[in-house]
Amino acid sequence: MTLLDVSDIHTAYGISEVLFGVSIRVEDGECVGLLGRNGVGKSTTMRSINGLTPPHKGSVTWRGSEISGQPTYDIARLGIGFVPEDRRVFPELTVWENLDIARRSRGKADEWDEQKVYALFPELETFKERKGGFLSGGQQQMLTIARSLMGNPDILLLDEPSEGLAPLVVDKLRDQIASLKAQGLSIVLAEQNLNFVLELSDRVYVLEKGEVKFEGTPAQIREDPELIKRYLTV
Amino acid sequence: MDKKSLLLTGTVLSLSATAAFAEGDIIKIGALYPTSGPCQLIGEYSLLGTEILAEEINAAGGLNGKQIEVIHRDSKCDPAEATAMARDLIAREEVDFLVGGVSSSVGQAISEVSRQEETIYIAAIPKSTQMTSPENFHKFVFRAAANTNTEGKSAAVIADQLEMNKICTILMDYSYGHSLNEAFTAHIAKIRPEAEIVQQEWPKNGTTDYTAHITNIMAAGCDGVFSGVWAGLFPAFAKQAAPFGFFNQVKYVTAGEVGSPEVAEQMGADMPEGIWANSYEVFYHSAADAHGEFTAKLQEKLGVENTPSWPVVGYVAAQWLTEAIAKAGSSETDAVIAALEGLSIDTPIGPQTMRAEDHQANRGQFWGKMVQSADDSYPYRRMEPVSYVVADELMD
Amino acid sequence: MITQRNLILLGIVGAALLALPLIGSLFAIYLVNEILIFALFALSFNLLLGYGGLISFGHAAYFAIGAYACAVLLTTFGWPFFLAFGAAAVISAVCAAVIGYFCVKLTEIYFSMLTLAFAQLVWAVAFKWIAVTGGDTGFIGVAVPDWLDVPVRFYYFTIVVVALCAWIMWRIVNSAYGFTLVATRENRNRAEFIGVDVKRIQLVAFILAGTFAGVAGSLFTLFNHSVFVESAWWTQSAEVMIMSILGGVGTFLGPALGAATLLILDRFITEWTVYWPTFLAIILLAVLFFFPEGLMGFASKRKKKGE
Amino acid sequence: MLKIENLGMNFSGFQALNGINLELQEGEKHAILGPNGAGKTTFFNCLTGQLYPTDGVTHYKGKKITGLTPSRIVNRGIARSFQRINIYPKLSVFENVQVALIADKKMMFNLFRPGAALFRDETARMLELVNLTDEADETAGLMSYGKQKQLELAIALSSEPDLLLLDEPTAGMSPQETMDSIALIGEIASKRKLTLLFTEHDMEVVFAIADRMSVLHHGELIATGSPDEVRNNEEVRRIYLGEHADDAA
Amino acid sequence: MFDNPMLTFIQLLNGLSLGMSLFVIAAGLTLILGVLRVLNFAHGAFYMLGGYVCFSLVKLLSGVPGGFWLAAIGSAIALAGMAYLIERTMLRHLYERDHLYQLLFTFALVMIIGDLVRFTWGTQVLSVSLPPGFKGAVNLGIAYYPSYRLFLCLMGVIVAVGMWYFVNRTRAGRFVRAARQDREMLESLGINVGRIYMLTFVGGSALAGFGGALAAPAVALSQGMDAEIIVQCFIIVIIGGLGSLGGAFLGALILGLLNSFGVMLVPNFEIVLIYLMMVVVLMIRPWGLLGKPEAQ
Repeated sequence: MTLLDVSDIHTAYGISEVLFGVSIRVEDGECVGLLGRNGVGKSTTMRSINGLTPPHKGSVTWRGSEISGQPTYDIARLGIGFVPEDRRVFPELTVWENLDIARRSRGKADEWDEQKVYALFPELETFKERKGGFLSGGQQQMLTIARSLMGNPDILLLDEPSEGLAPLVVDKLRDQIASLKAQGLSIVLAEQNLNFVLELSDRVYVLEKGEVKFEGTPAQIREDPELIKRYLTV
Repeated sequence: MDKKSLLLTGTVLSLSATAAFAEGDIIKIGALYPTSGPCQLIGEYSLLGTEILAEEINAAGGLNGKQIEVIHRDSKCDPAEATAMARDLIAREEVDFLVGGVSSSVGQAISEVSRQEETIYIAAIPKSTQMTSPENFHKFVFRAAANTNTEGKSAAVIADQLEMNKICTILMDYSYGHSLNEAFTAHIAKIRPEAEIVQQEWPKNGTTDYTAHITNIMAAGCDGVFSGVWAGLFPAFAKQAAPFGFFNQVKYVTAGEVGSPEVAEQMGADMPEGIWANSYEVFYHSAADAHGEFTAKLQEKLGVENTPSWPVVGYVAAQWLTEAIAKAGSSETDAVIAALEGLSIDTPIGPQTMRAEDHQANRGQFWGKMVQSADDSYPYRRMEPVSYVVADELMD
Repeated sequence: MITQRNLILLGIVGAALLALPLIGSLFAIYLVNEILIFALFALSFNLLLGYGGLISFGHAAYFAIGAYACAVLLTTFGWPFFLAFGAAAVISAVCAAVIGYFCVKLTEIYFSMLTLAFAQLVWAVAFKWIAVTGGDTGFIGVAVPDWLDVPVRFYYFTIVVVALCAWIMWRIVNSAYGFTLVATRENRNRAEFIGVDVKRIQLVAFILAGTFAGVAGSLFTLFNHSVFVESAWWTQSAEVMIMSILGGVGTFLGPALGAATLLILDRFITEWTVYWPTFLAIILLAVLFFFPEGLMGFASKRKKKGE
Repeated sequence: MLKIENLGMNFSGFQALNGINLELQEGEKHAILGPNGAGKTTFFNCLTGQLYPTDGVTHYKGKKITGLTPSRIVNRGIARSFQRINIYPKLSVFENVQVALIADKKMMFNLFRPGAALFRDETARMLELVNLTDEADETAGLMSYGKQKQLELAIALSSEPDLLLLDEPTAGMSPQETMDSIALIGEIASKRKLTLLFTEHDMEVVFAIADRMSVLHHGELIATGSPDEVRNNEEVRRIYLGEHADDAA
Repeated sequence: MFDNPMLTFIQLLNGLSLGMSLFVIAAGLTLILGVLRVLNFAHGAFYMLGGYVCFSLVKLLSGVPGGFWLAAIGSAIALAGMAYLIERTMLRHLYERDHLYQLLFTFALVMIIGDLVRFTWGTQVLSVSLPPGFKGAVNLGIAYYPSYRLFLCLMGVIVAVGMWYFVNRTRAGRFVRAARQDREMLESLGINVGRIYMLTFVGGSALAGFGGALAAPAVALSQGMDAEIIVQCFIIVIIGGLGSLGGAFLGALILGLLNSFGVMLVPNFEIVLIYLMMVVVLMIRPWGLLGKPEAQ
């Protein structure tokens, strides 16, 4: 069964329409990339999935059942982890506290705990008593991912994880995400950084003005400079 | 003591009166008492007194052949509201007279309307002397209440009896307190020259914590305290002062109707033993004559043994009007003013006279020492003995 | 926007106001007179709230300052009527300028709280400065000139003053300044980047609102022949805010409608129940949950639907 | 024209900008490049008075502007657009521009001249300039992203700046919109003799407009020069252009 | 004026005990303000209701040992229940709305609760006696001081420490802090923030009720006690810093001490003093003594 099926969703902020019928689908264990420029609706797609900005039309199904319209926290509890852009750690909470509030057992065999998270992101352990607001950008990014993992999600919605990070940090992050994927976690990765996405994803959607303009494999994109120029032009 | 039905009675009363008589056969009295806001309780009971009077007169065939209708508006204890409501009574209900008012500022406000509209106003409760001071006085305003002058001087008389020599005062920091202070200090200096005011405390409007003042007084080393912490505020004050041993250290004389039975009943054991306090009315004063009759009526109306003190105030305030109208044989404003000036009436609490020159009734108050009653049916503190301090000699 | 329909409506209301004394009810004159005064007060408040997006918790202060200034100049100092009346407005404006200078430095809740603090300070001064204000017993016996001391005359005087003030305010909200003020409400940040000194724009709004509140206060003084310290207490500020929201802050005349509604309710509900606050509260909740744009917004929406 | 000396911005421990030196000549069209989060927007905010830089001074036409409020800086002749749409969403398109003109013409404290009647012709001309004539009466917040960006430009131009700062002027636009927009900006800039300082992701846009460019990375300017100089700068190639240009384009 | 150390000492205790009893109430207000961002004008009304409920419960429990203490807890529970109903039926629909509408809503609550109290308990001033064992004074070596006032001091400290522990040392407290910082993010982590809002409102209101119950023996119960307390609580919360618990503690202490020493030192200006202080604090540090400026 398809893990996540987003079908023809239309989403608006107040009166301004942002998504005009976006459809994407994620199979179990898959990493799906969302590409597109600033403001094309990548973040909105993610917010539509996890219910922060519910679509007013269309459907979002999770393992076959409809979830759009449900409150965000219920969607999150189904196993949908969200790592927003701008990181949004709780600045007044320490690293440890940031992790602790996200802790949620979902009855899996091999669940995440602080030790496992620290093993993946060793830097966090060093700073576990430091307040979130005093971490560097890269550390904050790791913390937000680690925080989502504490809820033992089946899928991670990663919004622009590489944004503003130094190349070395980006490389490290890429490896960490790859290792998560290797452990069987499904991922939706929204990015402007083309290579980052192409290296990690199994399939890629290209968004433009609130619509999906292209769906295919990373290889297809690499071979199509016209497509890149038209929609991505990095 | 069901207040809802109380108010309902009032409405029904006025309705039936309206129905039965044509416009010209009715004397309309506008009553302005607060039935909401901070002085609601006083207002409700006073209104009841006014209505009892109207009921009596109507049952006895009316006044000059006319029925009396009492039309009430809620003054909310707020002067601007009282102004609007007084106007409303005059302009919409076309009342011929106004009675009521509780706080001094509301009294002033209604008095101002009565001056503009040339309508007689009997101030039932407002005490501040400012209302009848020369710059504010006008011929349409009359005061049935004791004023701060009498009240402050009465307290000075009591202080003298108690041989207070080093005196502290604690008076509320607004006009009521300031007026009491003037009267008390002037009079105590006159009748007890050896007495000295050693400390004055002025709790501010709206305060609920008096401990700082209590501490200052206790540190000042006085032997007696004159207080204007009136009935509505006194329970809080007493509860805060008692644990300090305050009432054991000083003799305490308080104005502001702290001695009224409803306050004593409500405070129960929290009412300090041995303080001196006043009241407009104490039902246990006597069971004879008019007083007994009135108490009985009130007991029946309210369904309680221990009747409150405020109804008589509303009763008497309206009584001035009705007796003056009867005397004048007319409800013409000028005729009634003429009748009121110098009028003497018999009230449930004794005879009283309205002075012609300043329209001030020679209203005295009951004063007494609050002690635990030996009477089993009344297990609260009460004045023993009760003495009526007459006002005549104390008035300017 | 002035549409023909609104003009006709306004004309009808104006004519009705002018013709009111013909029905010979003193009560109606008093009630409408009071409504007009509070309508002016609410309109002045809406300059801040509706057009400037500034939530003041202390607007009553300027109403009270105008009221006391008028009373004192007229009575204690015996100034000629128009001089005193005008000076009261000027004094309100000056006080609003001084207080506003500090308040507009802050934004949002801090702005609200500072306006509240200053207003309470004004109240405390009025309460304690007995020699001038009469303290808690109020300033009684204002020397209203004889020619004005007739209910119907004063009623027309009020109409003239309120209409004039409302017209000036209408001009102001539609002026270049009014446009700019709305822009600062809509997007303070953007306004700064087109070269608007937002604080000064807001200060001007504060002064204007304070001035017209002062005029309303002066009228109230003349109407009552007295001033009471309660006029400066924070509940009076809350009341004008309730009036404005009740009527609708999104329209120019909404707050005036709110003032009328509140005063009429006050006169009639209090007559048949002592639990009038609950009724008022229920009406507020109804507005809150069902007509968030206030009575005026509700009315205009209905109209649009009908068309 | 604009001289930035040793500009630095520190957010409670985080050094967002560090020792930036830059000079702009009159009429120059200068691009600021850098990955997301490099500090471009902070840089702009420091120049336009929204942030008070912790270090350094900026002179504009020989006068110090550091420490002035945004409105004062605008009055000196520096206007800006924003990366995130920053307009008056509830006002009409026409009013959006009209208010800007009122402010520019120092009419904002005029209490009696009806605002709606002011500068109608100028407003119309400005809307024509950015191709929004047909949308004049629309509610600004309800328009498409690209149109809102155009409006943003019109608002910025209304203050008749000599120096225009554009923060990602074409972000989120379609290629066609982008091309139109570039053409428009170029045209307006030359017509009005504007000095331009802008940030941009789109290299095509950058090379189409800029005479000179600088690369901002982790809050530091690592290179400044002509497009070719910057393109050939080793460090730049390595950390910025290289990564993207080589792999993707 | 400080030449009388005993007087100074007792005034200090007066100020402390007043401040601490105000803190219990203001703490609830600041908690709600910090998390829900709702300026709850009805908090004073909740306090008043707490006092009245305590009065009735004391009557009901007369003869039961520890009756007053049960009544105080009962008041807190009653207020919590009422707050629960208010939040679930009405308030939660207003979180997304303009602050103005929330204000209006709490105004409406003030009116309704005022009437409720009037309808249920009538209008006479009611008095709850000091609880047994607290009627007298304690010998502090240099002076006697009423034991109930000392108890209020202690209670303030207990509530302060308890709340500090809750907010900073428990998981639920971490949720509360996180909700204050970023509601959306917390939702996205699977936490029902609506419930945290509800519980915060319920908890803050329970504190108001508890504060009212504790105050009942120290003051008298009357209509209008809500309006008096709410202004004081606002002042405390503002000078301390909106939403800051430590700030509320400091603010309450300042207000209490200002009251007692103001009466002692500048009796004529005491009424002006607190408003003046509020103005000065807002002008110098608008975000309050212990608050933080809001991020841009």
